[in-house]
Amino acid sequence: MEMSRSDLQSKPRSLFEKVWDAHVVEELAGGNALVFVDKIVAHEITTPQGAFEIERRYEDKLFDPARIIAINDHVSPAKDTETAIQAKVLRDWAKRHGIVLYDIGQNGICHVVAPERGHVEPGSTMACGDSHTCTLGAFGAFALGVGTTAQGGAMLAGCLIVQRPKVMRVTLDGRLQHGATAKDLALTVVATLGFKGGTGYVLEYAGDALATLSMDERMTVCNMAIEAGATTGLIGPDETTFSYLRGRENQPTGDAFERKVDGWRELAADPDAVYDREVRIDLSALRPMVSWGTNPGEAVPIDGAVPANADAGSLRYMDLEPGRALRSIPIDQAFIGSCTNSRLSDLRAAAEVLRGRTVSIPTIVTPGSQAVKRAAEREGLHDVFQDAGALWTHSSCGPCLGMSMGVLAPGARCISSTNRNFPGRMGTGGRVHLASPAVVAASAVLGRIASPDELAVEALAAG
Amino acid sequence: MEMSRSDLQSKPRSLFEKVWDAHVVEELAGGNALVFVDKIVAHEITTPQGAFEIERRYEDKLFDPARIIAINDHVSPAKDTETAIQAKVLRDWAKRHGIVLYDIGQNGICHVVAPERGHVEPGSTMACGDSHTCTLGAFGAFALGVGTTAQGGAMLAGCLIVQRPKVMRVTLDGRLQHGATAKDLALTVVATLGFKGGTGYVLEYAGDALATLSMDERMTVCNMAIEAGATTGLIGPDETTFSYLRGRENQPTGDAFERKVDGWRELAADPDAVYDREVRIDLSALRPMVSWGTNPGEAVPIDGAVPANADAGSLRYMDLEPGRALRSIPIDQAFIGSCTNSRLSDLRAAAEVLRGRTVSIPTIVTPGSQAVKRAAEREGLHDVFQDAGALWTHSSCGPCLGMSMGVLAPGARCISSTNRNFPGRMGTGGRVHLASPAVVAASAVLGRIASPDELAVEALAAG
Amino acid sequence: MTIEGNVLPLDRANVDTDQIIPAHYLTGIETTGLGKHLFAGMTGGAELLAAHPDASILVTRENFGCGSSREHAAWSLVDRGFRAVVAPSFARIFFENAYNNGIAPIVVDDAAIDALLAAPRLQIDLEAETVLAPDGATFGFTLDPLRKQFLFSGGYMAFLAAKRDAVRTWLQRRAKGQLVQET
Amino acid sequence: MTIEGNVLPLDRANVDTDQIIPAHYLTGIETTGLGKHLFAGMTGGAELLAAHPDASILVTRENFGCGSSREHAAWSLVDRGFRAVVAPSFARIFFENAYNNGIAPIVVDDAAIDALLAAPRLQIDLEAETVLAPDGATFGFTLDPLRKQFLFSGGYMAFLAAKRDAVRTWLQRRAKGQLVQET
Repeated sequence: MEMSRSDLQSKPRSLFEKVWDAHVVEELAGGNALVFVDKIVAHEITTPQGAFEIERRYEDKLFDPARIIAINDHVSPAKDTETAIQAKVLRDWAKRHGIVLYDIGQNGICHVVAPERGHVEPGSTMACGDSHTCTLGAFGAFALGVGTTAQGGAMLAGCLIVQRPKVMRVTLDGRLQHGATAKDLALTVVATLGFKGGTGYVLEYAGDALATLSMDERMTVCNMAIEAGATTGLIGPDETTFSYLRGRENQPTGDAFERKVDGWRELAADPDAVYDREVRIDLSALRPMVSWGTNPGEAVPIDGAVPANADAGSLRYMDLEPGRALRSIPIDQAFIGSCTNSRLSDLRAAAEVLRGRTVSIPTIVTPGSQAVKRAAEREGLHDVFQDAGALWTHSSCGPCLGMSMGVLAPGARCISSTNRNFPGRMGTGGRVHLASPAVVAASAVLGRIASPDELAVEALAAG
Repeated sequence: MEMSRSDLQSKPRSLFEKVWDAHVVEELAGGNALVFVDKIVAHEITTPQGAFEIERRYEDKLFDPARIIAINDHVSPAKDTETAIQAKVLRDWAKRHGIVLYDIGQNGICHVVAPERGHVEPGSTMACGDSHTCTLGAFGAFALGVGTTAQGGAMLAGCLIVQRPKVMRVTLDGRLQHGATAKDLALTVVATLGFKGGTGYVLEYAGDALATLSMDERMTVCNMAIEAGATTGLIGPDETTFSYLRGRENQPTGDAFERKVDGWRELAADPDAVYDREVRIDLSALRPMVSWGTNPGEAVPIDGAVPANADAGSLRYMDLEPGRALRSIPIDQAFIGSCTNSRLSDLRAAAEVLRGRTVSIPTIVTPGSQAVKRAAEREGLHDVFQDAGALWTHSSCGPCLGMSMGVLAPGARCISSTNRNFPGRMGTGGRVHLASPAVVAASAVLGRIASPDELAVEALAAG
Repeated sequence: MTIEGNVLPLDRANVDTDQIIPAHYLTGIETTGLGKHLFAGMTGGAELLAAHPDASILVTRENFGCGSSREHAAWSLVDRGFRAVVAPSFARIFFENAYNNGIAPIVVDDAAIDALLAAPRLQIDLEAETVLAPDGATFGFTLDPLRKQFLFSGGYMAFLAAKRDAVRTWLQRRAKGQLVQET
Repeated sequence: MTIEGNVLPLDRANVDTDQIIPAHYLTGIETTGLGKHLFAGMTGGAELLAAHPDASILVTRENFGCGSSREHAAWSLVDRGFRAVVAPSFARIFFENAYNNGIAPIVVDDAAIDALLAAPRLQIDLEAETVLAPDGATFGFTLDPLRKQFLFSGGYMAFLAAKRDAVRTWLQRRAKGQLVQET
């Protein structure tokens, strides 16, 4: 990955602009640009149609198979003939083109697998037919969720057509405390900007607080940029980023890696960069957040209640009324997983809550990838979850989008560490409350929306 | 469980007759009898319809909820709205009636869960809307797979209507050796009797070899009685049985348990009992078996070839020709699981083959229950499987019958530790070769049908 | 009671319940509406049904209905209008399920099947226990003397419901150890 | 080029792609035949479609198509005969997908939507960039000057295919470090 060398530029630039500038192959009409894509992540749901198009009309010629990784992740192993065919199409296509494939036994959610396998680099561009590709912005990459045609175009010609986004600087001050987590920050960003408030913008995160966030936390934050409608999220790389990447597969070792780091160090916004919009968030003021409605912006602190001015349609779907205290809402099922919150630190947070306790409702815990699964098992987290009566199983996108392995029955209410609470998202008629892994775990124990500190209080009272 | 006290009887009786006699409430026309059912196992696929019938027409009154256990096992967690509703119906029904429920996080395949939780007793009768209920005959129980209406009738009135079966004594001599396992015995029984050769009979196993078989092995043998068309399989209880049950939940402890054992010791065929048919099998002559066709009777030793007189329809479906050496058949996917072969000893056998090796095809390993999963993990088997690149996940019936978590793509060929290779069984157009866990594991490594001793040879050659 | 109708000739042995209705169609909670999945797991099944759209009598080979206990196999036949299956032999659970759902499982020998597979239409007299082919050929069979009442009145559950008191009495006697002499 | 047709009035904001087509319908590998699942995740969606069986222009509120990147949302609209969606705003990925599938994403303000939701039929002139209601009211809009060609010729992939050589050249220059001056 070649650097844009900001020191040679005259106009001060945001980090986004630097990455953008370094990848524009050609300016196009209407503020669009032909943007080179360093790496494409291809999964089984949105890839086959584009692959077929190239096979049928463009002699099956890919621009560069080495720039593609393929992952069966949404329903893997297959739940039916259709999903078996999807996986087979991706598998056969990858094999035919010599594309790296992560399949049954070594796969996971693509946004978890891509970074942990060292495929995401600061300053690079990434595309994937999946809206949560913005997760990868945590590495200082311009990572774009796109449709199948756009992904197909990138597979064919190495580029996307992108309308140049505006840039919003989201400055984070203070430190997370009082049980607040990166998920609560992500939900706060969406609640602050509004569900579509980020549309047309890249959210470029800044501020002293960033240095306190781990890569896992940064990925959680960037993951939900799309939930505010943003083009993507972006966080400049730092020592935390470099440490994460050092020693990963698909990265060079020794001096070769450190030379890359030297280049990556230049990937920072210029001090005088001008942004299209500025937002500040004080992390020290955050509390655990829980959604009450049918979009991720409809969320409030867990101590709160359903707002007085809540949308009537959301209330009807969720079977709630204004003023209802969140903690009073009973829950039928709990889920910890998804590209938002299924990395090792998420599982540790949930395990800390569940250790020595027992869930009172069906509870499903899925690691983000096979690698996360194994790391968690090395630490004994699987025993913590299973001692508590939760299901510990393999990685899958399935439950988060109602495709498999935990689909809700109509009317069932689930507290979930995922990213979307749209009507029917986790199953037709199912109701979803978004929260952090720790809050999901506490709620699983008490069978209602609950925060971990309630359990601590109970333990004290009981002891 | 009350004993039939064979010593008071004049006519010598088979074990089956003793259990039968002790449960006949009323003789009915045409050789049928009203047979009392000590315990019903209810799963989410075949129970709701019968439960609804009782709710709608019989005031929701069950004969005795304490004689029912409910298990969500076929597609758990749910793969879609329909299966979520099935699970919810079973869950709500069990809760309403105070029925013991094994659900997400503590469930497993019903025929694995029922015995491991101590619900299966020698000399008892069991019914379940699942054809592999015969598995439980391994405990000396008369365990019957039945339809939904029959299960519903048992839920309503405590009884089944059963046409009194004939009894075939299958005497086992010798000992398993040369890599042959209980699965190979089970396949040999089906191949020997023919796919429908056991119809109308209970297969009552006898012979010195029985004492050498563990409960896991006996369950594997009885599990496939249905594949020969038999009413069920039956093995008299002995010290192995009593040891298995001693200390299980749902069994009494101390003297109370030993008093039950004293009663169970009387559960043996009388020496002069007369059988309707006799078969002998010499275990020492068995070799690992692999099916080549589309019913479990179409199986031959792994060293063999597709028979010259093979059924044309089976060959067409399996895309094979007579004379084709089994070892030359390439495989696309491997599966270890199902009520036939997913208990701890099965997983150990597969792990022994996979330890230090790597699978070359997508390979799925599912424990038979949550308890088996945890036991396997305590032994580190999960690490063995995952080090080898196999998927280690939660228990499910799904892959075995093409309902979830491993459904085959059309034309895909799977080697499987399951019990049925019917057309479409594991997915429309999918092809299934039945084998033991060890053979499945070896085949997963080599990507073709293979026996573990081939790997040993390879290791020797390499070393 | 007579069943008269067109024949669906299914000249195969060992038609298992996975072929009759594959497991992925077993995700419902009701017994109705399954006819559309009948023979969905069978090569050529859809074509066969299309060629005999109004058939109500299935004639087939040995071991029909082997495999899974799924009563859905019977329900899908009922929903499609079938009222009898004629075969040389049945798997036990399907045989019971057929009776319990008003499908007559008619057992005749292989030679009879050879003839009946060629008949476009049959007349089955359940009381006389005869199958009559259009050419006048007649084949006898024997119904289960108990279960045949379920065909006429559909009353497996009702039959058992009427036994509940007797079963409770039996159970009390078992608990008191009073059953030994009678077994 | 003019799109003229009946209106499906969808008076809701934030219609996400899970409502447009739920994820459990994303199990295919082709882009066709998805119209039958359109709005399957939306309360009242089926009724709305039934009430406007021949609609080809969807009029709706802000943030249409938010959520998942699934192009299936566009494919299901296309398959159902829709050729334009009129809204005050679109989520980015749906907006791109619409262009790439010949669905015109027409942006007008909220006041215009109030009027257009009441119109049974509209005429959209893509070249003049105007929406004409039956009562004569006209509303202007601006199409993306690059992407509008994809509406006319359907050529996103063809456009990119034609760029391949230029991209390779660019990539070679990047590899040689020759791009700095131009950015």
